[in-house]
Order: sequence, then C-alpha cells, then structure tokens
Amino acid sequence: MFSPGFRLFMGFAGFGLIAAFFYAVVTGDGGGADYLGFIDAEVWVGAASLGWSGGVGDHVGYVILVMFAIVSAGLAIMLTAFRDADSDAVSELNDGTLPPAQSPVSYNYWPIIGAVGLGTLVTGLVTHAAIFVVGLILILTTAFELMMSAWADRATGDPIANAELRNRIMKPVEVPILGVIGIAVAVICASRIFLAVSKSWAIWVAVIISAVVFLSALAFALAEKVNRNVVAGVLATGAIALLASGVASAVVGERDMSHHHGEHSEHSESHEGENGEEHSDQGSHSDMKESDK
Amino acid sequence: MTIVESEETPLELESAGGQPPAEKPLGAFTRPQGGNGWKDWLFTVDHKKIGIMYGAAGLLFFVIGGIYALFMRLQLSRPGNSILSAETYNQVFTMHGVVMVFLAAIPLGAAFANYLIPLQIGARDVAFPRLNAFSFWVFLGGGLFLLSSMFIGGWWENSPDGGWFAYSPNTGVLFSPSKGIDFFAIGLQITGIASLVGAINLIVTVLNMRAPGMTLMKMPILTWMLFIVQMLLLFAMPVISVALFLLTFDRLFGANFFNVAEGADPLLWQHLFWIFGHPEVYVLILPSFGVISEIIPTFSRKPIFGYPFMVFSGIAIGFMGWGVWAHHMFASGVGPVAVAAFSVSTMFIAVPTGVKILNWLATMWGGRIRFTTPMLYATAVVAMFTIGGLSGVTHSLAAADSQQTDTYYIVAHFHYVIFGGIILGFFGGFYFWWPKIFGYFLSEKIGKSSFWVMVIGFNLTFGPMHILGLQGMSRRIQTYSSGQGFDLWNLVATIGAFMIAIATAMFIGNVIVSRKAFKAGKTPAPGPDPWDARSLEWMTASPVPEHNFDETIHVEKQDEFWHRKWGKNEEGQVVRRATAEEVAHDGSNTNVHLPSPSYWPLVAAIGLPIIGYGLIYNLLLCVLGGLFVLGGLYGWVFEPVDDPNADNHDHGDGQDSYAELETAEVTNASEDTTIE
Amino acid sequence: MNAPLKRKITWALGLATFAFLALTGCAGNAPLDTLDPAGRKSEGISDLINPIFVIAGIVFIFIQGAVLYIGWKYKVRAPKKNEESFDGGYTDEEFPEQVHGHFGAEISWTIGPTILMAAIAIFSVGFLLNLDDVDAAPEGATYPDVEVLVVGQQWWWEYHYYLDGIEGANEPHFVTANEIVIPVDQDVRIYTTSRDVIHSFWIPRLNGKKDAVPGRTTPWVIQSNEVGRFAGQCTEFCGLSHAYMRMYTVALPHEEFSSWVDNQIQFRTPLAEDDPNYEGEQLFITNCARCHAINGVTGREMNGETVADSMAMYGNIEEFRNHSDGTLSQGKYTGAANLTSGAAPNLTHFASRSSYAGSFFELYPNAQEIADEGGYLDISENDYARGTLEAWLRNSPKEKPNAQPGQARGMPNLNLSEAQIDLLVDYLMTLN
Amino acid sequence: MSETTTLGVSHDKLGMWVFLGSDCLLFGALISTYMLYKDRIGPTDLGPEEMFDIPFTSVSSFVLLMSSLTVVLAITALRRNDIRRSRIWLLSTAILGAIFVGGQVYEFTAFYREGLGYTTNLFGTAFFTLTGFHGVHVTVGIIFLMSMYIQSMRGKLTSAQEERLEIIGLYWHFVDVVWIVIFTIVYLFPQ
Ligand code: HEA
Ligand code: HEA
Ligand code: HEC
Ligand code: CUA
Ligand SMILES: [Cu+2]
Repeated sequence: MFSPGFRLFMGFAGFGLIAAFFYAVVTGDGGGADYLGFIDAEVWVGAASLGWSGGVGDHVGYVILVMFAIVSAGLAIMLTAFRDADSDAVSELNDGTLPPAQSPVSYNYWPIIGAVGLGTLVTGLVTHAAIFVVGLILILTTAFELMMSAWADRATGDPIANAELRNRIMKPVEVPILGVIGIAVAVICASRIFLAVSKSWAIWVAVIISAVVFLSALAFALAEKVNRNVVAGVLATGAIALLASGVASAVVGERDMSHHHGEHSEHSESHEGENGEEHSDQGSHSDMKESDK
Repeated sequence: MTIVESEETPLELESAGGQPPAEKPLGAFTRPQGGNGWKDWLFTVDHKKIGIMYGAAGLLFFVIGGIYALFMRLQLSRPGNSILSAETYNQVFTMHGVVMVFLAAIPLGAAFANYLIPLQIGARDVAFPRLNAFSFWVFLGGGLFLLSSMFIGGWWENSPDGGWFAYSPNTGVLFSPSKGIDFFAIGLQITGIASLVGAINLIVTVLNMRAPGMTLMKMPILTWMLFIVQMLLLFAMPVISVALFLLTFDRLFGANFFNVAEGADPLLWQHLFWIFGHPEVYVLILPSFGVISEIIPTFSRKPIFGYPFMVFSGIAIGFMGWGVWAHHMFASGVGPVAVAAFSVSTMFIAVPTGVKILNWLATMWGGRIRFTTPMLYATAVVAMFTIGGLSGVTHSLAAADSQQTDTYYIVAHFHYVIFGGIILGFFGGFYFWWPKIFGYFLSEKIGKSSFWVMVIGFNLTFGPMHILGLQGMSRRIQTYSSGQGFDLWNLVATIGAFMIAIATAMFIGNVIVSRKAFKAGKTPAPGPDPWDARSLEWMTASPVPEHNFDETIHVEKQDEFWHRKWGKNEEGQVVRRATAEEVAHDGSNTNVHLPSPSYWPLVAAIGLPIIGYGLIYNLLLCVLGGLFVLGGLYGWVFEPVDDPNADNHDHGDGQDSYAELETAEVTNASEDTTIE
Repeated sequence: MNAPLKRKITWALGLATFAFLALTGCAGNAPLDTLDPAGRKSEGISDLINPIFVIAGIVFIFIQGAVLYIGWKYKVRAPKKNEESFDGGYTDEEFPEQVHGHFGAEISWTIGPTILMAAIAIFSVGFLLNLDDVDAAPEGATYPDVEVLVVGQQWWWEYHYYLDGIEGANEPHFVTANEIVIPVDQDVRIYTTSRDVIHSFWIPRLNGKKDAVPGRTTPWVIQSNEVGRFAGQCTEFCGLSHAYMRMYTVALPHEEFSSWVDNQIQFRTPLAEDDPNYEGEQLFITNCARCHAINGVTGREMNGETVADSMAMYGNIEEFRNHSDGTLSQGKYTGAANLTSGAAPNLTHFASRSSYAGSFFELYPNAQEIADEGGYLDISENDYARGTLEAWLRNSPKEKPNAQPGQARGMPNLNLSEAQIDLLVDYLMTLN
Repeated sequence: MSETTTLGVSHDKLGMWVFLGSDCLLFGALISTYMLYKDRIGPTDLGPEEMFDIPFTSVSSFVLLMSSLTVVLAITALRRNDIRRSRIWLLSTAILGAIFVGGQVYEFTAFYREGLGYTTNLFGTAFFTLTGFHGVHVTVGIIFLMSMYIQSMRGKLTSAQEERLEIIGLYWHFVDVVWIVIFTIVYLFPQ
C-alpha cells in the first residue's frame, strides 16, 4: 500500500509542517510573550491553525514551509493514487521482479530549468520577494517533473512506453500551463507597450500588432504550402519582438497619466481609506462583537 | 442509449518492447469500479442515485429548517418571550427562509427531476451524467457551507441575519459586520451554480433524449413542469448570481453598488433579487403541480383532463412569472405607474393557475377515486394551494397590499402556497413513488394518520396568521407586546407547528417501520406497477434497475404505458389488454453499457466551498480550493472510459466530456475563482 | 362511517370559520388592526379589499366545496379492508368514462377568471392611482399645508415639520421624534426617507405603508378622521431592533394642533443656578449633549459648526417635495450621506410626547386613554412611568436591543449612578 | 443501434446554446446595473466622459470582431479537414483575443492611474465589474482556443472533431456579440 515514495514525501510533509510551526513560533512577537517567557499565545494558535486565527511570526517563511508541506503531501498522495506507475505496484503484477530503471528516451531539459530556478531564488533573496517566488516555483516544478520521470522511468521495462506514460500523465498538465503562461505573457507585454507609448500611439500600436497578426495569418493561409521553418521563424520572431518590446516598455515605465481632477483624488483616497478600514481587518468586526458580550 | 464520456482510451502498452499489456489499464486516471457500498454513492453518476441523494439531503434540510421554525414559533408563542434574543431570532428566521427555500424546496424538486425525468422520457440517464453528479455535490457543499456559518467563528456569531431576501443596505458591512452575509452570498452563489448546471443538463436531456416517438406533447405533465422549472432556473440563476456578486464585491472589495453615500440605489438589489425571486417561487411550485398531475389521474382512473391546457398553463405561468417581480416592492416607492402595471400583471397569474386547479378537479370529476395516501396529499394540495393563491390575489391589488405587505398575512400566504402547495405535494410524491424507488410500500395506515396530523397542524399554524396579519402583526419581529391582540393566535400557530413536526416525524418513522416490515416479509413486494399508473417509469421493475429499461421503448401515445395495459372494446369500455407485469421490463438485461462512476465531480465540487471559506477567511484557502477545482476538471477531461468497447455511439466518443467541461463549468468556475 | 371524511368536513368548517373570522377581523383590542380604518385613505383601502375578500371567499367556498363534493361523490369505497393490500384493496377493473378534456370547459374557465380579474384590475388600478396621488389638493385643509419629512433610522423615527403659512415658511421649523402629530381631518403629506437602512412607515388605521429608503424621499399621505392616537410599526426588516421600532400618529383638533406647534417651536433657556433642576441640566450637558439636542441649551457640533439641533442638516423642502412635472416622484435626500448619523432624538419637548425610544415604551402609563379622550396636549400633567424611564437611563441596551459598540446606533449604557439618574429624570420631565 | 438525439443536435452543442441563453441574462443584469449607475457621479468625480478613450477602444473592439471572423475561418478549414489552415486561424484568433485582453488591461491601468479606482465611485464600480466580467469571458475563450490548438498539434483535432471547435466558436461569437452591445451602450451612448 504505502510505497517508499509515499513514505518519503509524507516524511517531507511532516518535516515541513513541524518546521513551519517552529519557524512561526520562533519568529513570533516576543513582546506579547506569555509562555516560556518568549512565546506569544497568539502565535501558537496561529501556527497551529495555519493562520486561521491568531497570528504567526514571519509570514513569508511560514507560508513557504507550509506550502512545502502541502506540496509534499500532495505528491505523496499522488504516489499512492498512481501506484500503477509505481515500481512496487508493477512488481506485484510482474510476480515480484522489479523492472530495471530505464534511461529516458527524450532529452531532459529540466535540470537546466532547475538550475535557473535556483539562481533566481538566490537573486530573489537579495532583491525582491517576487523574484524569489518565481525561483521557488521553478524549483518546485522541476522537482515535481523529475520525480514524475523518475517513476515513469521504472514503470515498465519499455523505455518508449515509459516515455509515453510520462507524457500521458504530464502533458495534460504541462501543456495548458505553458499555453496559459504564453497568453499571459502576451497580454502583459501588449498592455505594457500600450502604457508606455502615448495615447494616440497606443492606438496605432494596437492597429499595427493586430494587422501584422492578421495579415501574416492570411499570408500563410493563402500560400499553398509553407515551409515549417518559415512559420517557426516568423512565430519566434514575433514572440521575441513582443516580449522584447514588452520588457523594454516595462523598463521605460508608463507614460505620465495624471489624475483628472486634483481635488477629486483627495476625495477618492479618503473614501478608499474608509473602505480599507472596514475591510482590511475583518477580524476586528468579530472582536467588536465579542467584547459586546 | 449509451452514454460514454471520455476521449482517452486507456493506455495500452503494446509498443516496441513487447511487454504484455498489464491486466488493469495503466495510467493515472482510472475510473472507480462501482459496486462497493459508500463508494458507490460518492462516485456515482447514476441519475437515480443522485436523485435519491437530492431527496435525502432535501429532507434533512427540511427538518433543519423546520427546527429553526419551531424555535421561532416557541419564541412567538407568548408576548414578550425571551427564548431567542433579537440577534438570534434574526439569524434564525433568515436561516429558516434560506434553508427551506434553497436547501429544502429546490433540491426536493431537483430530486424528482433527477429521478423521474429520464425515466418518464424513456432515457437511460441524463445527457451529462458526470455534470449531474457535480451539480449534486456542489449543492450539498454549498448547503453545508451555509449551515457551517452557525458554528464557525463562534456559536451563532456569523449566521446570516438579513432575512432571506437580504435587502441592501442592511446587508452591507456597515450594518451587518459579522461574516453572516458573506456566508449567505457565497453559499447561495455556490448552490446557484449547482442549479444552473443542473438546469442545463436537464434541459438538454428533455430536448434531446426522449424515447423514439415521444413528442413534446406526449411527455408526462410532470416532465413538462420540471422542464419549465429548469428553464426558469436557467434564466433566473444568472440574475441572482449577479446580485450576489455585487453584494460580495461590496462587502469584500469595497465596491459601491449599494453604498448610498456614493449615490447608490438600494432598490437595485430589490429589483435583481425579485427578478430572480418571483420566478423562483414558480420554480418551487411547478414540480409539485407536476407531481399531483401524475397522482390525480392515476387514482381517479382517468386521463388528465385537458392535457394541452395543463401544459400551456404551465408555460404561461413560467412566462408570466417574469413580469410580476415588483409586486414584492409595492411599498418601496417605485412610483405609481410601475406599481399599477405590476399589480395588474400579477392579477392575471391567477388565470393559468386557476386553469390547473379546475383541470385537476375535472380530472377527479366522474372518476373512480381511490383515496390512498398519495391521493389524499394531492387532493389537499388542490384545496390548500387555492387558499394561498387567493390570498396572493389579494396582495396583487397594490393598494390592499400596502396594508398587507410585511405582515403575517403575507407569511400566511406564502406558507399556504409553499407548505400547502409544495410540501404536501412532495409528501404525496414520496408515498407515490416510494415503492418504485425503494421497492417496498410505505404503510398506508401511518401514512393516512400522519397526513391528517399534518394537514390539521398546517392549518392551525398558518390559518391564524391571516388574522394576525390583518390585525397588524408585522413580519420578522422577535417579539410583540401583550396589548396588541396577537396572543391567542400566536399560541395556536405554535401548537400547529408542533403538530407538523409530529407528522414529519411520523413520516420518518413510517419509512423505518415499513422497511422493517418488508424485510421481515410482512408486506408484499410492489411489483412494477402497484398503482395502475400511466407513465413510463412504471414500465420497469421496482426498484428501478441501474439501466432503467431493458430496451428502447417506442412511444405512440401519451400515457403509453397505460395504453399498453388497457384498450377499449367495441362498446368503448376499457378492457385489459395486458397486465403490467407482461408489459413492463423486468430489468434482466445485463448487457447495457452504463456510464462509469467518476471521482472528479466530487473533487471539483469540494473546491467551491473551500474557495468560499478562503474568500471569507484567508485567501490561501482559495488557492487550495482552486487547485481542487482545476484538478477535478483535469481529471474529468482526461479520465478514460473504462470500457474500451464503449465508444461506438455518436454523441459519445469523448466529446461529451470535453465540451461539457469547457462550456459549462469552466466558465462558472472561473467566474468564481477569478474574482480578483 | 368514514372517519377521515368526517374529519375533513369538520376541518373544512373550521377553515371556513377561520376565513370568516379573518374577514370580520374578530379579536377586539388590536391597535394595529388594518380592518378598523380611521382615515380617508385607509377607509378607501378597506372599501377596496372588502369586496375582494368576498370574491375570494366565494372562490374559496366554490373550490373547497368542489373538492369535498367530488371527494365524497366519486370516492371508491375500498372493498373489505385487506391488510396485505397497499392499494387500499381496490382491485376492481372498472373504469369510469375516459374523458380527455373539453374544449368549451377549458375556454370558459380561462375566460371567466380573466374577465373577473380584468374587472378587478380596472377598478383597483383606478383606486390605486388615487391612493398614490399625493399631489391632489389636500382635502379639508383648514390649517395651512403641513408637510413632514419622516426620517427612519435604527430604530426610531424622527419628524421634521415644514409648515406653510407660518412665519418663515419653507424653513424646517422643528424636529421631534416617535410621535407624528397631525391636524385631524386634514391630508398631511409626508416624505419618507432614511438615514441608514430601509424602514417602512405604517400607521395601519390611517393608511398603508411606505418604505423609507435611504437616498430617496418618497411622498405619502396620512389623514385621520378621528381625534386620537394611532399605533404604527416599522415593517421593513431593519436589523437588530426592528421589532422595537414603533411609532404613533396623534391627530389633534385644529386649534390644539396650532397650540402644539406653538409649543414645539419654543426653544429653552438654560436654567438659573438656583433652579432645582440646574444640576440635572448640567448632567445632561456633560453626559447626553454629545448626542441629544435640547434647543437653546445644548449646542451641537456639526461639520465643524455648532448648530441648534439635528435638523440643520436637511435641505430645503423643495429639494424633495414632489416634483410637479409628474415624471419624478422621488427627490434625492442628500442628508442620507450621513449614514449612521449618531443622531439621537431631540429632547427639547421630551415630556410632551407620550412614548419614547421608538415608541416602544409608554412615558405615561395611560397614554392611549388620555390621547383618545383628547388630553394629549396636556399629557405631561399626568403621572409618568418613572421606573421604566429610570431603567432606560440605567442601561438602555438591556431594555431595547441595540447595535454593536463602536457603531453609532441606539443609546449606549452610560453607567450613570442612581443619583444622577434621579436628577436626569427630574430634569427630563420638565421638558414639556 | 446508431444513436440519434431527438433534435438531431448533439448534447454538447445544445448544452452550449442553453448555457449561452443563461449567460445573456448574466450580462443583461450587469449591463442594467451599469446603465443605472453610470451617471451617478458627483460633480467633481470621474465619469465616462473624462475617462473613455473611444478611438482606442474602437480599435480593440474591431480586433475582437476580426477574431470572430478568424474563428469562422478556422472552423471552415477544419471542416474541409485542412488542419494546417485551421491551426493558423486558431492561433491567430487566440492572439487577437489576447490583444483585446491586453487592451483591456491597458485601459484598466490607465483609468486607475488617472484616478478611477474600483471603489472610487459608482461609475468606476459598475464599469470595472461589467467589463471585467466580459474580460473573464474572453480569457476563458482564449483558454478554450489554446486547448484546441494544442489538441490540433497533437493530431487530435481533425474534421471528425469539427463540432468541438464549432461549439467553442459559438461561445466566442457570443462573447463578441456581448462586447458589441457593451461597446455601444457603455462607450458610444452619449452620457
Ligand atoms: C410557491 C410559492 C408561491 C406561489 C405559487 C405564489 C403565488 C402567488 N403569489 Fe406569492 N409569494 C410567495 C410564494 C408564492 N406565491 C412568497 C415566498 C412570498 C413572500 C416573499 C417574501 O416577502 O419573503 C410571496 C409574496 C407575494 C406577494 C408580495 C406580498 C408582499 O410582500 O407585499 C404577492 C403580491 O402580489 C404575491 C402574489 C402571488 C400571486 C398573485 C400568486 C398566484 O400565482 C396565485 C394564483 C393562484 C390562485 C389565484 C388560486 C387558484 C385559482 C383559481 C381557483 C381560479 C379562480 C381564482 C380567481 C379568479 C381569483 N405573493
Ligand atoms: C419552503 C419554504 C418554507 C417552509 C416549508 C416553511 C415552513 C414553516 N415556516 Fe416558514 N418561512 C419561509 C419558508 C418556509 N417556511 C420563508 C421564505 C420565510 C421568510 C423568511 C424571512 O422573512 O426572511 C418564512 C418565515 C416564517 C415565519 C415568519 C418569521 C418572521 O417573519 O418573523 C414563520 C413564523 O411562524 C414561519 C414558520 C414556519 C413553520 C412553523 C413552518 C413549518 O411548516 C415547518 C414544519 C417542519 C418541521 C417542524 C420539521 C421538523 C421535523 C421534526 C423536528 C421531526 C423530528 C425529527 C426527527 C424524528 C428526526 N416561517
Ligand atoms: C451616544 C449617543 C447617546 C448618548 C450619549 C445619550 N443618548 Fe439618549 N438616546 C440615544 C439614541 C440613539 C436614542 C434613541 C434610541 C432608540 O429609540 O432606540 C436615545 C433615546 C433617549 C431617550 C428617549 C427619547 C425619545 O424621545 O425617544 C431619552 C429620554 C434619552 N435618550 C435620554 C438620554 C440621557 C438622559 C442621556 C445622558 C445621560 C442620553 N440619553 C445619552 C443616543 C444617546
Ligand atoms: Cu425600522 Cu424595521
Ligand atoms: Cu412574487
């Protein structure tokens, strides 16, 4: 039932949870200390309830550790759920012989991605939290991918079947995610460009981009036969152009967009402030009610 | 009529190495194998199981809603009572309304729809079986989510307290700072998704899966009414969704939709709510109309009187229901012209409803009426609903309503139509279809006595409310003073409410007792057609086998089954052609391919309440919920059909799953999850 | 004998009795009785609804009668009770005539009710437009135009009087709470609006209800044919204390109404130091004046200015008076921007009112009798309910549920000492 | 027994039609809300007149309109089993859709920079909600299109699956038509 993989990842999950708990408690606010002289009760509650109530110390670290635990647990569960792809399970089927690990058939680019992720992670540590998160995501994805291939590589004795098995499981996840990322990048780049150029240029840029898209599609469609490489080239060029101008625009920054009415902004800000107060701290409502009792 | 769901055939490993293919298909997404206990229910996609689950959940929620009602009645039994504090009372009546309407009455209707529509049209299942399961689990999740508001964050701290129609701005954060209204808005949003998805599914089923020869005008009235209900839901649900979105955005993101300080109009909410709300009351009543339209002809031994008129009056009610919503707003100040227009349009709803009442009476007229328990209930509906309808007509005169609105006179009206029309009808339906569904009879003795306790209790409860209302007792008041002349009738109403509770308990007792008796062999098995009924669901074994019918039924007439049993001799007298046993299928055909159970509807559905908690408490949970939903959807798309031979039918071969998924839920789910 | 049927008949009779009782509005002493009209408008409604009740009663009897008759006539008696049978033992194969329908019958019971409803529609809409016609010249106006802005809030009513024909016409003249006083026999136009959530203004014996919607002012008319005090109740659910939000309308003869007005517009002068109530007044100023106003005694901070009373925040009546072009019957009440105003009843003439705190408590034990016998104007000369008023000052949230602390709704518990309460009550009761 | 549906339309397509019927009401309610609130702005507040950049929105509307054309081209190509062209048009539809969404992101950002936030006033609240809901619809449509494209790349979208694309095309047209209505009512109607 419980394969070694399951136990390993469950171990990770448990470790993550415990680590998260201690991290939260230790980084907690010593000011409100009431246990052992340095620990705040709030934090115990917060850490134990996954932040449900009470508070935790350093949020970022806590969240990362909890996420680590959740992901590990998820992987562990997947391991059992997919036990068909698990070597032990297969060995049961194959009267006890473990299929030997097979070398993967396809080129594996994941280690590189993982390395890039690690780099990003480190860069993020010193620069900006967002970059850190990106790095983290890359690393986690890599780990997941590698793991999947690790099972798949031993799933059966047949490397091609193994590759197919891996693809069967992973492609439905990978491909749409990549597609969505692609779209998101396109959307963000386009909007950055519009924001960087002047108002009337934004119109022209929109016209031009869409005209290019449409016309090149038309051209390809009209042609009887097109060389694959040409298509790939055009697509790549387009993508790179979009990405490059997007990045460039983001770096250049937005054009000046002033508030329409000076006096208005004041009003709106104060209004938002009010709302912010009402919403920012939902807990306070219930606090109020409690003190009512 | 096989329903096949996925495009992916299970992975077969026959490539180069020549390893023998594994016994079981390999791969991540195997489908559950049915047949063992609870799993059978959790992962089922069988419309009958889903229907039963809807019914069980609906009844459970009915009892819960009823317990709320009992507490209210206790509080109101004497002037100046203090059993419930004002705060709790407000939460209790809100939850009573919400639970009864959204978690009891709608799902009980859905139970009949799910169980009976495919059977009545001679189909093997609904058009999108997995979607059906999804819709049930979403409903259940939403319902439990709503109820959990009672416990989460403190006992009775965060229950909704704005009334079931939740008028703004009283439901804004400013006036309702607890999280109750958030639970209300998100919970109803979730159950709304369930209703919408279910409606799409059933509409397609009715339009597209009728047995050969069953034209629309040969469908049983029940199917017709349920079909109209689904149409109403289809168009009403998006409206309430929008209203709830606006409310949620106001509360969680500081939007201004109901922020009067920014110039918002509180009446916007009322319009949106009642544009949904009025069609909604017909959503509640039409299934019951359908139920008694099946019961009355059966026990009168006559065909329904004026079939086309029954159908068209149902359609007319459905249509007209859209043009009357502002009769709930006569006092709001929408202006005399609007008030007059809506007043008049409301009055005319009496016409198609009257047609129905009189047709039922005409069906009974000259019949040979067997007053079994179901028939008693059906007759009571005709009598009791009329009372509620008539008080409805008295509200429709806007001038008169300006005295009546928001008094107990209204409470009397709608409980007469709701309890007298819907709940009594549904109980009749339970007794009627119980042998078909569960394969044993409910005791007539207990049935009849509980019927009388219920009807008398019901009249004692809600009859006096007419008087209370006309004497000026306002709705939604936690208490009243002894000088106001309300004492006596409130006490009577409270006594009546407890009689209803006793009757409900008797029904539950009946289920248990009768089942035992049957198991002990003391009562006979019902056979396929215990009542000499008319429609196709009686043409198969009881309880209905998993595949419904052994073979496709070719329909020639309305009431096909009856016509196969009975014919006319030369003198025009009805004579038997065949017995029910001869005509009906015995359920022995085991060679029918059925859609396999699936994990994913449940997985995807679980995500929604989690997202709901996330919106209220901690956005991290939204991520988790989103993962459930997405994961569920992925699994849904990529899970294989477990039977490789199954994709030889045209509307199968995998497109179902794909389009189902992509059209219906992704849109809904993403609307839910992408609230930024 | 067939017991269920017998019970059914008994029950039907019982029901009919209920309906009859409902129609005749049985039980005697119900101050909110809608079937006991005392004003022109409510009588009109009553005259409209009574025939409708009769028609409904006829349909009721017809349908119930038909159900009972058919049930009795066409019932198949079960052959000997058979324990085993669940179909009631009906095993016969006899069938009645198989009638599928009758076109004529269908048409007639479609057309019949249609005509009936059309007739009802015509005459009810006529009446409705008349009822809603708030522009009609006020009937029986011997006193100059009386217009009142009725402001609902959680959970009491405030009334702003605008009196034409008095010096400084169109100025808001005074503000009072709980009890709206009107001249008898005269149409009084009111504009309902709200400071916070939706409420509904309803004096059943005088007219139907009209919602008080924040952001809108909706015109409505009340009129009484009798001198007396008429109970009302907020009927739109408005939160925690909705049940405790009541009000009265008092109809006075015209001369008395003028004297009442004359009294209400009076300001008070601060008491001299040797006045026995001087201490009470000081207590009031320190403890209560941040919410309550006593014109002439307390100043009130409003938008940085000190104003005499809370009425200063309302615009000119023209702003929300019914627009004469007929297109727009709602003006916009700008004061509503002040949600949860923190406003409290103006107490300048507190003791001249018969009830307090959203009229949930009677200030004078026999207020109803006194008012009905025409003694309203001098009501403050009667014994008052000192105990309850003290309880109110001691801990008002206990007497009347009110909102969460930190939200300016309802009166908070001020933790006064018994001595302070005594002094305050003495002082308050001088404010006639 | 070859299976036929009663109406001769597949369940999926019928289901999509039914769903779109329901979606009409969703947008109907949102548009009504917007109509009610668009003028409710204080004298100094930002309203449609100050904010809208009609020429730009016209362009992006036109882009969306063109994408309806391209999706039709994709469907007809697929129907002829011309996989290559169907892919071309599929991808360009998705890109055009993305440009539209990009335009919307641009518009939202610009408005925000100019002082109109989601909570600023009733106009802002109603505007962002209405167009935001539409944007979500377009995004979902793009995801559909992309998944079709991926299917196509994996060789799983041939004329046999033409109906699948047709259903997505239905959705896409609907979203497009809704935008035409929104564009007319929100942008073009005089204040
Ligand atoms: C199942 C639910 C159901 C049904 C079927 C109805 C049916 C009707 N309802 Fe009811 N209604 C509610 C549920 C329902 N209602 C609820 C829940 C509320 C309160 C909501 C809230 O505020 O919380 C409400 C409130 C409500 C109001 C608002 C009252 C107020 O708040 O001020 C009005 C006003 O017009 C109204 C009218 C009607 C009418 C005219 C019908 C008609 O459809 C009735 C037609 C039937 C008949 C008339 C009887 C049979 C006819 C004949 C025998 C023919 C001959 C008769 C004549 C010619 C008169 N209803
Ligand atoms: C489907 C709808 C439905 C149903 C069935 C009912 C059923 C009942 N309702 Fe309901 N009611 C509403 C819908 C419904 N109601 C709505 C929408 C409102 C308006 C809410 C609002 O204003 O916001 C309302 C309001 C409302 C009020 C007015 C509250 C107020 O304005 O202050 C009252 C007051 O008496 C009331 C009473 C009852 C009673 C006594 C029943 C009874 O019929 C209930 C009977 C059922 C039971 C008693 C079941 C219990 C059974 C048992 C306990 C059996 C024992 C258990 C075992 C053996 C396991 N209801
Ligand atoms: C924070 C505001 C606040 C303060 C301070 C306050 N009150 Fe009140 N008071 C109210 C409100 C609000 C009401 C109306 C409550 C209701 O009807 O539910 C009210 C009602 C009353 C009433 C009934 C008035 C009527 O006509 O209905 C009296 C009398 C009263 N207060 C006296 C006092 C006295 C005396 C003090 C000081 C010792 C005081 N109040 C302090 C807010 C306040
Ligand atoms: Cu005010 Cu109810
Ligand atoms: Cu209605």
